[in-house]
Amino acid sequence: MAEQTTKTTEQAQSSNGASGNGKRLFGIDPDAIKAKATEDINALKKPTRTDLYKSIFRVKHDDTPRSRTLGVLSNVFLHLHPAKINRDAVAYNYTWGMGGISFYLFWVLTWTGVLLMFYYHPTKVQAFRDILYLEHDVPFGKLLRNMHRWGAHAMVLTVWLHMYRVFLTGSYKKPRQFNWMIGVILLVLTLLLSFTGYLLPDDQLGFWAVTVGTNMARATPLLGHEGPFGIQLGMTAYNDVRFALLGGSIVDSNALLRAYIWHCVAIPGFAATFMIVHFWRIRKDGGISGPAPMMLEKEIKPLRR
Amino acid sequence: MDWHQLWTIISLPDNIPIVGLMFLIPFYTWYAFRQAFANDRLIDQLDADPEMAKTHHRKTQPYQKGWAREVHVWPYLLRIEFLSAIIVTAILMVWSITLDAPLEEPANPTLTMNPSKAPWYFLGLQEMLVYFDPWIAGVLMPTLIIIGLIAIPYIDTNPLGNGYYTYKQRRFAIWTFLFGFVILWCVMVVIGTLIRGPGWMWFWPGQTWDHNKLIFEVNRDLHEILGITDPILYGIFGFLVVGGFFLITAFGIHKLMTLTEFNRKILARMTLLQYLTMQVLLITMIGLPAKMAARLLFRIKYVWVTPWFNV
Amino acid sequence: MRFSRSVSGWMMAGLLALSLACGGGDDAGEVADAPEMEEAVVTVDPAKAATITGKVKLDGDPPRMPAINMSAEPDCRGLHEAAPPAEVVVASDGMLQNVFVWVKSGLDGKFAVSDTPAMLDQKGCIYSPHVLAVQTGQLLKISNSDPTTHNVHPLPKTNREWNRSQPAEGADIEYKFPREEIMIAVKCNIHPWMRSYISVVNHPFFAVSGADGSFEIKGLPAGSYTVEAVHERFGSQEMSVTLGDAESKDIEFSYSAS
Amino acid sequence: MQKPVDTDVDPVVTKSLSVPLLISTLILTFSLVWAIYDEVYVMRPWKNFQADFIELYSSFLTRLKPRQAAAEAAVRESPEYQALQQELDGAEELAAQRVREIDTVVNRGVTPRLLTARLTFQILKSEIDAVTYQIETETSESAKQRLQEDIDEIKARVVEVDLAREDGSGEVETLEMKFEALQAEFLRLQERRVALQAERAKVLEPASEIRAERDALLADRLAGLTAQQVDGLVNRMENFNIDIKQIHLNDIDWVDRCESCHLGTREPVTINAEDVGGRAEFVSHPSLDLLRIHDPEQFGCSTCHNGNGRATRSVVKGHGRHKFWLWPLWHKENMQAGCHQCHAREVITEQADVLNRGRTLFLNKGCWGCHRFEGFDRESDELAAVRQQMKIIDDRRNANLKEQRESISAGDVVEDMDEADALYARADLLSLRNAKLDAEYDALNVEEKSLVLETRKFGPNLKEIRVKLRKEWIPVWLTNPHEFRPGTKMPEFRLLEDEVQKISAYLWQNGIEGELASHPPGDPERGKELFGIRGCLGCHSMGEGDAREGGNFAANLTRVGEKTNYDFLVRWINDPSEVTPDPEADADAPHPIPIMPSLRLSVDEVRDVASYLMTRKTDATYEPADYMDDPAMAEEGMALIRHYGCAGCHEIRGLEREGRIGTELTLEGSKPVERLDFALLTHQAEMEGWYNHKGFFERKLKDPAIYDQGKMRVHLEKLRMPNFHLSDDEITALTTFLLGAVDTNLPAHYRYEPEDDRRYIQEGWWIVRRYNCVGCHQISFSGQSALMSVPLYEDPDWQEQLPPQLYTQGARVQPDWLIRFLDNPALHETDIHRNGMRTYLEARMPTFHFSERQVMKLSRFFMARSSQSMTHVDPDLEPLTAQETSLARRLFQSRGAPCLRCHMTGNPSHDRDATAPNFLTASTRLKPDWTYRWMLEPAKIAPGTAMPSELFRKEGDRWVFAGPLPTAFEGYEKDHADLLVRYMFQLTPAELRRLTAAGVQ
Repeated sequence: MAEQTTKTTEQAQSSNGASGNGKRLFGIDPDAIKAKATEDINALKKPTRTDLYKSIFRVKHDDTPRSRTLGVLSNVFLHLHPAKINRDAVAYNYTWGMGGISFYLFWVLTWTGVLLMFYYHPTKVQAFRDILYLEHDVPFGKLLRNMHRWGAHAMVLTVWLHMYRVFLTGSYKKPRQFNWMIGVILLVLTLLLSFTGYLLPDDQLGFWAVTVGTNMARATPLLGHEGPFGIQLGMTAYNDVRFALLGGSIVDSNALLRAYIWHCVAIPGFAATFMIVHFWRIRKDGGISGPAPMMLEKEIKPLRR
Repeated sequence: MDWHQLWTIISLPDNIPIVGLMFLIPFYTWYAFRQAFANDRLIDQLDADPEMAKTHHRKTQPYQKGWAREVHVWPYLLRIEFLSAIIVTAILMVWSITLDAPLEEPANPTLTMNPSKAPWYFLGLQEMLVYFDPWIAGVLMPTLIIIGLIAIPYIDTNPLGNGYYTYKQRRFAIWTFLFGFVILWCVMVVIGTLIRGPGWMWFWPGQTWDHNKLIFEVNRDLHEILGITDPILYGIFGFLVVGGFFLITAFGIHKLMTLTEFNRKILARMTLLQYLTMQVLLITMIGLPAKMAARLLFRIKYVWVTPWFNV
Repeated sequence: MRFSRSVSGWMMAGLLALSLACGGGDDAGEVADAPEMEEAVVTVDPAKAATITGKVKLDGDPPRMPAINMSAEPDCRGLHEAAPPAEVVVASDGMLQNVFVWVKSGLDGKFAVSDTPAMLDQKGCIYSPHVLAVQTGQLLKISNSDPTTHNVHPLPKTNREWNRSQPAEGADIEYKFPREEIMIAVKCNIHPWMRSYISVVNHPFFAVSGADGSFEIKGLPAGSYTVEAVHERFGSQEMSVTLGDAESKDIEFSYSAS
Repeated sequence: MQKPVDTDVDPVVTKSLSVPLLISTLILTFSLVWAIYDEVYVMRPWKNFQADFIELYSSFLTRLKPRQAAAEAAVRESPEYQALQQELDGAEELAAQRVREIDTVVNRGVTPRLLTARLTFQILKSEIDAVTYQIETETSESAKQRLQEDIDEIKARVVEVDLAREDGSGEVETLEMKFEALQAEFLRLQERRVALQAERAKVLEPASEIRAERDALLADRLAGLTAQQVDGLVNRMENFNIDIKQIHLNDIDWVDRCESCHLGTREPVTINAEDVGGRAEFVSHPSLDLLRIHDPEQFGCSTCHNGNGRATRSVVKGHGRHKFWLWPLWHKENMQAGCHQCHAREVITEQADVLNRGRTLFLNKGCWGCHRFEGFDRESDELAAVRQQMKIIDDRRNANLKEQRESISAGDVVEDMDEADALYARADLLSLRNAKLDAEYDALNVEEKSLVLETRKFGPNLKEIRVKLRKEWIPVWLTNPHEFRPGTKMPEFRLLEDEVQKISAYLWQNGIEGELASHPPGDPERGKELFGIRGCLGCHSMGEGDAREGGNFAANLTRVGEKTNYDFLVRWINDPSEVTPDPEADADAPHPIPIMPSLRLSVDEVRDVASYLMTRKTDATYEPADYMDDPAMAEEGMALIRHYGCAGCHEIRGLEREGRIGTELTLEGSKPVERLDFALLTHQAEMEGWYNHKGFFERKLKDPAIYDQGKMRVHLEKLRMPNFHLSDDEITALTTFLLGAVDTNLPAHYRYEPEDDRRYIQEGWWIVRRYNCVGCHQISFSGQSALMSVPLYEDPDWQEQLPPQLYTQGARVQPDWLIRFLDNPALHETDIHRNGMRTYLEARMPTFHFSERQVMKLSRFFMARSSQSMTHVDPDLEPLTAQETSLARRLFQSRGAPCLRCHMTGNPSHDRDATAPNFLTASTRLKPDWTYRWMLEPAKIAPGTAMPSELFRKEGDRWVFAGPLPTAFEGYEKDHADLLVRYMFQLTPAELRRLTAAGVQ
């Protein structure tokens, strides 16, 4: 392609040179340039034809089924969905969209969380001061923190409702039992995420909420120094499971740091992995479970062990 | 009636999710059961007319011969996801602009907040603390809840209702779940937030949260009530009572399981292990309201007292 | 964007309205400018001027004033044949001298300050006059015609206190009292028996009762006033007087010498 | 059943979601716009504040300008200013001519020439330098030689340079010059330029001096700013950018943004509310000199004012007056609470009058009897510490002795000589150490003795009530002290009838038995007069209601006759420190000394006053109280006394060891509000908005039993704090003090704990406040002494009888004289019924039985206040020549000099109505340079003093006596005042006799 074009330009030059109509400036023919310019403008009228566009969007976006399928399957984000879906699953009233909303909230929380991490130091004195700084100094800081907190509360709600929907539609049944278990683990991780987040502003509300929460850990049987058989196993306030959780006998700077790391790195990591498994199993266990055709009592097939 | 007190509790920014819960759970329960009853009606029809059963697409949603069974994800599914994303963001934005996340005084270990409450979603557990020893309410019960939840698919041998709302076909499962989730979990969260005031005392809505409130309640252990004083004796007595409770409840549940023909059929499909796990889970779940009743009605503190733990 | 024309139009209108609402806001009203006004000096034309005359009586026989013991100051003792009596109560045939009478209230506006200086002399270790009255800002000249040094030490409450020594034949001490104050005691620390009273008034309508107990206040504009008589020992009395144009009234104060 | 549906249209595929999408996108955009609006405006109210401020402040400045311009013009017209202006113009024009010459030469001649010369010179020089460098680093000798030749060649090179002519005419001359010549020319030009500039400055110097003087005159004559300065402010307002005004204290990471709204705080012009349209937030700081001491750049605002310096989102957030902020802005009347956190050591802080009043109330109402507060009863703490130290020293001494004995005995036995020497040396070293320890021990011993004298309980000693009080009076007093004596310090305990009886019984039965010397009655008339003039009214008061005269430090004695008996009064007035011996207590146990001093009255004076006081009673009847002898009652009484904490303030037999029953208040301000027990009023407090420290303290002080309201409690479980019947502003003062008692988180270098002389001032104030010196003397500039309000002293004759003012007493008297005087004001062992210095004063300087430490502290206090050093060395004044002595003596005796008329001369008849101390005492008492300043301008040092001013007038640079001078003074050129001071400081009794014998005075 490249040498061909140069030949044409050389011809243009040699022909012009030969004709020597005297208008050449520095060896470039203005008419050629004008031609090229008009060609570019015309190309712009149909952007989707340009190389640039085509390099980005490999799939053409017309209304044909093939393009619609490819649109989903060839997109790294969208290929979470199958190409086609049960016609009735599109309606709101079946799935209530709770799983999707939870996932969306998870992303909102991750983004607002990362932004908050720019301003937050998990040390005893500085934590509270940073929250004050966020509230008063950082532009949109208050909004950011509120979004993060209310998003968290909303996510807990949507996760519960999602479980509720999955149960009521019996979607945990064969073959999706394992996926239900992953869901329960994700539920617990969400609660832990919110629980560790509660402590980070280092104010009285968070401090005492976490203290009450971790006091329960103190009473773990065998591992807690106040739980049954704990003392017998040599558990004291300084080596039991609560101490492991808090990194100290009371909720102070160590607890703050550990909560910070759990909240920002560890649990989101686990949650993300379990989500991946969760989404994978949804697709592999047959996609959205319904609304499936109803089975009658008499059609129950005998169990094969 | 202290309207101001009621308003302060409800309008507290951190209590919005719980007030939301009080509206969302009933709404979605109604929404689900509406579809369940619609499906049940269709099932009855199909049962009644086997011919129709053969040809019917077996869904309440309308379906014609020529319509596609499956529709493209793009645009039909993605547009509604896009719409829900926008709505959720809008709600979040408005909520964040109007209400501020709470920021109380800096943490002061020497000053205990009264009432000092766990985050709102754990208030159910904190409420259980009133009735059980911390190790049961704090560790045993939560673990059993999680294990119970995980175990549901493996012990629910009823193949029906897989992928559609139905009440008739899964009456037992739905009731147990509603009892566990809505009543024991959500209602207890609401109680922990709105009703439990300073000193974790019971304040009816509209009562002023008075730090100096003193209530007289003397809870005595069961064996004290019955006058058994010898530790070994009441150790065994306690074991017997709890054991007895287990047996009676197990018998009760079995009675329920074999109530209708359909239940018996499902029971038959269950292996012994599935049956035993279900029994243990259900018994401990019922153990909570039983203990609450014992405490609230009969002022019984502990039933089974041993030197290492109490139940 | 396949929006129909109407929808986008509506959107633009909405945005416009929004920006108008929050951009406006009127500017705060102009703060009133405090007027600066020079007080006019009140002048009474002599034709319409009213006068108050009167007497100060002393009922009962006046208390006998002890003689001043000037032994400590031979120079002054030399100037008197007999030791002069203290001038606390000076009364003859029922009339009380040295009573300061002035218009206490009822006047308004500022009055011109007379530029004739008031004179207070120290002669024979005695202040003369014993009771003196000046206007605020009027020049007071204190002279020392004794061979010995005196120190003039007025004891005001609202004016500033000062205490200056004045050697024999020393230069006159000049002072202007800025604030109105009644019966300021003036003493000399070197000769403790010396005592005089100066009253400072911010208008010219006052007088001191003479040997015959009489006093006169001239040049008053018409109006109703309260007149007050003050004596260093017998205290003060008040009386209200209403005067028409060019009217003259005679009033009488009486103290009891019990 | 299924809905009938159009067969060919598939709802799932055909339905469009564009409408809900449109609506939700609109809502989302709206919420975005709202978020931005909320962020930019709603959360930044200070933008409107600043916009308003610019407008209001500019209009105020434009109104101010004409006034200031007029004032400035008036000053500029004043004669002195005009004179200076003419003088300035003359000087300037004189200098202008010479300055112009210099400028032309420098600018047009020397500088251009210098520049060009330097340029070429530097090129050559750098060439040479490069070669010299090579030489230095070259190793071979021949190479060095060759390079040296190169340098010579450069130096010899002839360079053509065109330089400007030096005279500034502007022409250019071209010259050929070599390197050396160029260098010389360059240096010469440099020096010339410097010389010319120096000359220019010298010429202008007189003009700039006068200008400076003129501007200084303008500055101090004109009140406020000049018109030009006002213009500067106006245009600053024009291009004022609206942003956060912030003070950031780096070391404590403290941010204060108060000035984002309070913009007028530090403006040079004083702004009042009405100047800026009634907007109180823009006024300037009420006391600017406070800001000079505490510059906000180093101290910030919220360190003293509290509030949340960081918050700018709203006024409520900024002031921190909301639920979860622990440091809300002080209210206006409690603003001085902020001072205490750094000035915690002081009882008097300058410019903090409300706080000082609060502290003084805490000290003088006896709050520290029940509530421990760091620093208020420091004597007992220090006593314990000192004793503890003494014990340690004792142990160390014994250890040393033991070791010493062992080394000596070892030394005797050992054969080797050197070892023996070493051991003996060791023994000596140990005894030396002990000697040092002994010295330390002695010092502590003195300290301990002083402390024992100083340590005392707040209230009167109740061991002596059998001897002192009338039996029936005690229960009446206990029931309600304020009825018997309104304004008394004794608070009203809410005692039941039987409790009063039981307590009185215990006290009565545990009183010490003892008889008093009986005294014949005195003359009450004379007593009444003495009571009025001896200075009792400095602390005590007589009469009730508006007939009340005297101070309110001590009791009002209107009904004292009903309370005590005559013989006790005589003994008490004679010397309050005398006590009835307590048989049980060990003999030498020192007893605490009461605050009341002894006025050293003669015996019959004491009797007169005592009999006068005995006449002060009403005809109130007292029922008999024989239950006070019932031992059973006494038994229960003891428990009650312990319950109500009486032993916290009173010395009670059998309860000496009782501690304090109240909570400690040192850090009461930082106590979490949840720990303040509002009891049943908690909810009401929250609703009415006084659920904070201020609300709690004010109500508690108003009615201490308020938090018992509604409680069902047995009497003995009720709140015990008694009612002090405080007035409202006393309550505000005490609340301010308690609010300020916080555990500050400011670092140490913020706290005002000086270690130099200022510490003595702090310590001194404690003693001055405790013994109420301000009852008779004026010590702080604002404080009026109690005596000055007594009608007697308003009579002109009695002005001189007022005790001396002590503003700058430190500069006036020598420290050791002050110590002697404070120790024994009579300055005499036997003749004590008079003042040591000012015998003519009727009011008597009392003997306070100060401990050694207290006297030292007081003297240091006065010295430090006038920044004088404690060790005073008598300056050796130039001795008087005989001629000078006779001159001074003649001046003293001359008619014109009234000195001996007022000053005491030792002759009793004259001294009786003298009004100033004897000159003889000057040498041992006064400081010469103070005396010199005093003679010239006494009114400046003590306004209102009897000593006249203008006794001397300035002649040239010396002071000359104003009155007629004796003839002998013609030749005398020296300063007369100095002569008199030297004469006074070298006065001998003989000289004084010779002076007074002349019989002139």
